[in-house]
Amino acid sequence: MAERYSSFTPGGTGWFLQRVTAAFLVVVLAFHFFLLHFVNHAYEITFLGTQARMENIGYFLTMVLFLITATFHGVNGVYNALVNQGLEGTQKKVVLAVLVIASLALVAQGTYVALTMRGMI
Amino acid sequence: MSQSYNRGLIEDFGRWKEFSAGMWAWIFHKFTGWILIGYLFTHIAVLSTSIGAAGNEAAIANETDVYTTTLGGLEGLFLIRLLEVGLLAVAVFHILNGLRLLMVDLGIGLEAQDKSFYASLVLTGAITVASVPTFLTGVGI
Amino acid sequence: MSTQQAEPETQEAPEDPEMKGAESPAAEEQKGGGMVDDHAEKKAELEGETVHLKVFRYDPEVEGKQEPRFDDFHVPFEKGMTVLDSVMYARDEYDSSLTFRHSCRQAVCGSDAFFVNGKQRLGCKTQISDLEQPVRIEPLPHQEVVKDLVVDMDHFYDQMHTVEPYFQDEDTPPVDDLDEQRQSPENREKIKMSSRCIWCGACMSSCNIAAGDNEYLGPAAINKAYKFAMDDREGEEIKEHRLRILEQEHGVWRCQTQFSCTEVCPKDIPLTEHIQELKREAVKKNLKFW
Amino acid sequence: MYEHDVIVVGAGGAGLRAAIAAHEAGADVAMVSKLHPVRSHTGAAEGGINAALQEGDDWELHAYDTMKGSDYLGDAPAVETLAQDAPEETINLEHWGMPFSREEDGRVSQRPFGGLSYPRTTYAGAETGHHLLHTMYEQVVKRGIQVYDEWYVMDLATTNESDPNDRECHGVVAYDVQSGTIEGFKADQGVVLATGGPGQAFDHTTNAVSCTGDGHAMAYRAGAPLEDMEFIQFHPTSLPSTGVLISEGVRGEGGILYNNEGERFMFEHGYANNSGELASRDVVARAELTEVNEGRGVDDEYVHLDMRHLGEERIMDRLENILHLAEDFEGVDGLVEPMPVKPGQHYAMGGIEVDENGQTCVNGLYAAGECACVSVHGGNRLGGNALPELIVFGKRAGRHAAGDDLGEPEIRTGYGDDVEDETETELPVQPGDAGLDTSGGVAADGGVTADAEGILERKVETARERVDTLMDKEDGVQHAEIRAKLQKAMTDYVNVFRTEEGVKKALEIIRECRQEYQDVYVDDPSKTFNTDLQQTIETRNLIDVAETIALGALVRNEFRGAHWRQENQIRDDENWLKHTLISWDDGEPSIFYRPVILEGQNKTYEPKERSY
Ligand SMILES: Cc1cc2nc3c(=O)[nH]c(=O)nc-3n(C[C@H](O)[C@H](O)[C@H](O)COP(=O)(O)OP(=O)(O)OC[C@H]3O[C@@H](n4cnc5c(N)ncnc54)[C@H](O)[C@@H]3O)c2cc1C
Ligand code: HEM
Ligand code: SF4
Ligand code: F3S
Ligand code: FES
Repeated sequence: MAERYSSFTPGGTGWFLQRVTAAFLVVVLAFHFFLLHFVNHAYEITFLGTQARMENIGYFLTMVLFLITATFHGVNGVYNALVNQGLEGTQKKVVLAVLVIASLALVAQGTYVALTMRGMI
Repeated sequence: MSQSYNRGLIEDFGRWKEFSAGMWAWIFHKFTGWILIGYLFTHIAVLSTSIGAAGNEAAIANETDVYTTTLGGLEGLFLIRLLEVGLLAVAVFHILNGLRLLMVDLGIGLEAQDKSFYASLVLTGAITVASVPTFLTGVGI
Repeated sequence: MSTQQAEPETQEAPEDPEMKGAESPAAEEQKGGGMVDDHAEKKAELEGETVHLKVFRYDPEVEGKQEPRFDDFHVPFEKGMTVLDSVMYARDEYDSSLTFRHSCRQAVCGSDAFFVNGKQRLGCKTQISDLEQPVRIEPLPHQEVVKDLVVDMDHFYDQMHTVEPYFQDEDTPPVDDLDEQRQSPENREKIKMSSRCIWCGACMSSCNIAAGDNEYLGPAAINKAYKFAMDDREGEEIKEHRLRILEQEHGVWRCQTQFSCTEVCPKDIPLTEHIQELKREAVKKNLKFW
Repeated sequence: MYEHDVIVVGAGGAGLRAAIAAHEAGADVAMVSKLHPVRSHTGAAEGGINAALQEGDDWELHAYDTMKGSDYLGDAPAVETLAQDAPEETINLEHWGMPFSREEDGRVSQRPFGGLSYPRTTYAGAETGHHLLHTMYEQVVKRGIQVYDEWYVMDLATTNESDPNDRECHGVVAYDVQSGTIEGFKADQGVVLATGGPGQAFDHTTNAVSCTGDGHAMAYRAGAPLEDMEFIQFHPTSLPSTGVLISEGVRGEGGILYNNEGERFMFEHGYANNSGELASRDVVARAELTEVNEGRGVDDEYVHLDMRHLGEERIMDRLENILHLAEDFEGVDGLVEPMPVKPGQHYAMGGIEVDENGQTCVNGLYAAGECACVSVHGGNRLGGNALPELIVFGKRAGRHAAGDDLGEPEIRTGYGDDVEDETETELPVQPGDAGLDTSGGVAADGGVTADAEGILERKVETARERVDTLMDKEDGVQHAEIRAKLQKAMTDYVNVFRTEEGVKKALEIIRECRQEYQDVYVDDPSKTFNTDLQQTIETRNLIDVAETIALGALVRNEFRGAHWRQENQIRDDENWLKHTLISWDDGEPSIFYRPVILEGQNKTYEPKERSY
């Protein structure tokens, strides 16, 4: 069992970030739901309305940050869940790579969308 | 070890009846987490219609741009509304249980971990039921 | 005091297809004696009654036992009878090949953790009268079965040994000056619960994560490490060394706070709490370097 | 075949300490134990470890208390060694991280205990033994000492010179419980037996199921005498269905004993008009049994220990763990009903005769812990004196076996010119071997083989044959039946009360057991984890040990310490200031006596009335 000592990959950072992002997400997700389903109803959403909200730089930045944290939180969660189920070796590396690429794509796409909404593109 | 009998995986799932509160909480949390991340991907996909919409000022003004129509169209479907209620339930549970987990991480109220799980369930139910009218207003059949 | 032990289980008689396995000849003889009652009795009425046990049987060598089965035993109830008493009776009176580990009969040796009515419990610490009948007794899940109720504990021991479970202090003063190391009563109180572990393995068996990841240190080993890491008699440096072992990939982070371990621990050790505290300690330690 | 310098049999407190000591002395040590070390019964000890640690206390006081407690049957050199070394060994445990209870200033706590003139019982909560056991096992892990756990030691490999003092022990034969393989373990320097107590010779005991006196029996058959076996301590308050100990604390706090007529019999029937329930252990135990025998027991079996009147608050505050014990092991709620209790076998003062270095008269064969008799406890062990014995004499045995020079021992062992032969007592039956099997302790080769390996191999062969015979046999008696009969006889006749007639009756039943044992068979055909087989072998050992207890009880016609004889209810210093020794002479027990050593380093312990 001694070889374990050499393969240190402290999982603390991921664990910690998962909690920090969760704490952040509670607030933003509640806000998001409240705003888009209770204040403004989802079925009333129009591009104009969206654009108007996005014009506000604070809201825009919050949404982008929301996206980034949610993506990290979600993808990191999925990754951990898989690792917990005993994902090992190359498989693990591949999954990690796929997940990283997917989340990068998601964030890129999301940011791009947000920018268009803001009318900046 | 000479020989031994490995009862294998059936044991784990075959025994779901014997799971305790903490295990159910774990399973639900996982389940809801996966739905949420799945939704996030879909959500961004749907919102991406705004890229097509952008620039077409006239359509936007008339609310006939792709973005508005797509969203409106989707929102017009009863099924989607139902799914939205489901999503809310999922999100609310994930949030509430997430809060429970954060408390556990901080070492607060560990003795009441089963009670707080049941509380999350009940609250999720209550909030979901309460929000049904909001979600179902103006739905086109 | 563990409330979970005292509460009667409210579990239905299991419908597991395996359960209708052959009755052992000895048990049949018993049944011939006219004591067949499959339904759960109220605890007060147990006096003078028989207890219906369904015991997991398996032996890699013996024909007829290679395919696991459940044997039925009907043993006369006596006040104060524990699950261990009941299987000992079944062994001594009906079937001497019924195999299980046991020794102290008083919850200190940790030999007899079984899976009783769907839960990890110490046989000697579980009153029959607190259980629904039939009482289903199986070896601990997630460990390989050696024979009947005996499981292979080697993996459990390995995990315990991985956390360097021994006091380490480089500058232990010479023994002959008869001076003990000082420790505050508060610090001793802090490690008290963690030091009660009897290595029964119930917690490991109950943890889903440990079942899925064989390398996960598991609640018992982490708790063992906690005992040392929180002991002020060991210096800072050693504590850091201990945390390094714990924060490896298969260490504390694996714990998903399922609480099953805490629920089944016969010594009422707050395992989840200890694991969580170590996670926080590990994060704190790492934050220093950021 | 495995080979090591020192083989330690048993991994309880004594075995672990011996192994660590031998390892520190530079030997290649291995432990062979039928249980994983942490499962050993040392873990059950609650009270504490006596050691004169504090200012104002002194080892000489400890030695004096022990001598007095032993009813002057302890050997002074041993008693003084215990008292002198206990402090260092206790502090050593602390340095190994044992979580002792603490005082405000951070020092280890000590509490008062029965028979001690100073509060010197060092403790770790109510689970001192558990911590002692685990702390030492941790040290064994740290040192990487090899442990063969779940290996059952069946026999010793000893040469068979006609005089046991000339014999030599070269190793042990053990079988792997998990796989059924039988192997020899060669010990180049020594074998240390640390197999614990023989409590299972009685049907009601605070001892574990594994306390079957295997070490006693093996050493006995190899020619080392068993000493003072008649001295068995019975604890007055153990739970009837399991034998779990209810601590003296309940009576200390004011708990009351009642018979089935609701009488406070300790007073009402005049057993102890002054101290009542708090009279010494043997007095209370005898009182309880008298009540039961005279038909005033509850369910004809036990008496009631009532603490309800103390009030919930006080009980929760001071006796909470008692509530749990009663609830978990007896299904009784001590707050609403009285707890059933009866006397239970608790500790064996006697054991394998050894000197201060732990060595028996057989060369290279050592014993330590409860299975040994150095003798420090004499006729009666004081609470808290067994654990220090484990660490003090465990260590000495380990070191000596590994070749450390500990000086000439003062205590002599084996048959010699200083012993006195038993003459008078007439025995009802022929004790000893009943043509049982070939497994006497010594190699049956007429003394020709001097080479250790050859002896070991032959012993392995014998063991294999023996197991095969037991397994191949299709029909016969099962060990459980014999064991139950034996235990019942011991509890009926060699219990707290001993009469000549009763003990003789017991010897007759033991003889019957021996005869029945010739017909014993193992039903379980499997080689894997065959506990049926293991228990069958253990039962044989129990028969041998029970017989020595009964023989001792028969010959010692006096009342000393824990041993009470109806025919002569006084301590008879004139005739009985001597140890009873029983040795297995070609399958026939022979009895002889060795005088007690009362001369200490600085003083001679004059026998005085034992009153507290
Ligand atoms: C309930 C209770 C409370 C007690 N409280 C106290 C107290 O407060 N203070 C005190 O000083 N004393 C106390 N005692 C007494 C003390 O605990 C024991 O005398 C002591 O622990 C015995 O230790 P040991 O190492 O000799 O044997 P054990 O701890 O019994 O160990 C025996 C070892 O030998 C092994 N073994 C046995 N047979 C074989 C074989 N054939 N082959 C291989 N291995 C074998 C076993 O596996 C085990 O590892 C108490 C005893 C009891 C029962
Ligand atoms: C868009 C929003 C969210 C997504 C996509 C998401 C997704 C996930 C996923 C996939 C996991 C991994 C589950 C597992 O390991 O089994 C997870 C874990 C977690 N989530 Fe969320 N989540 C979201 C919001 C939240 C919020 C708002 C909280 C609020 C508290 C939260 C708290 C947690 C916690 C604490 C965990 C860790 C559980 C553990 O492994 O111990 N999540 N989340
Ligand atoms: S922590 Fe509890 S359940 Fe786990 S091994 Fe120790 S005593 Fe058993
Ligand atoms: S059951 Fe397992 S997941 Fe954690 S809280 Fe206990 S170790
Ligand atoms: S028999 Fe020792 S813990 Fe149950």
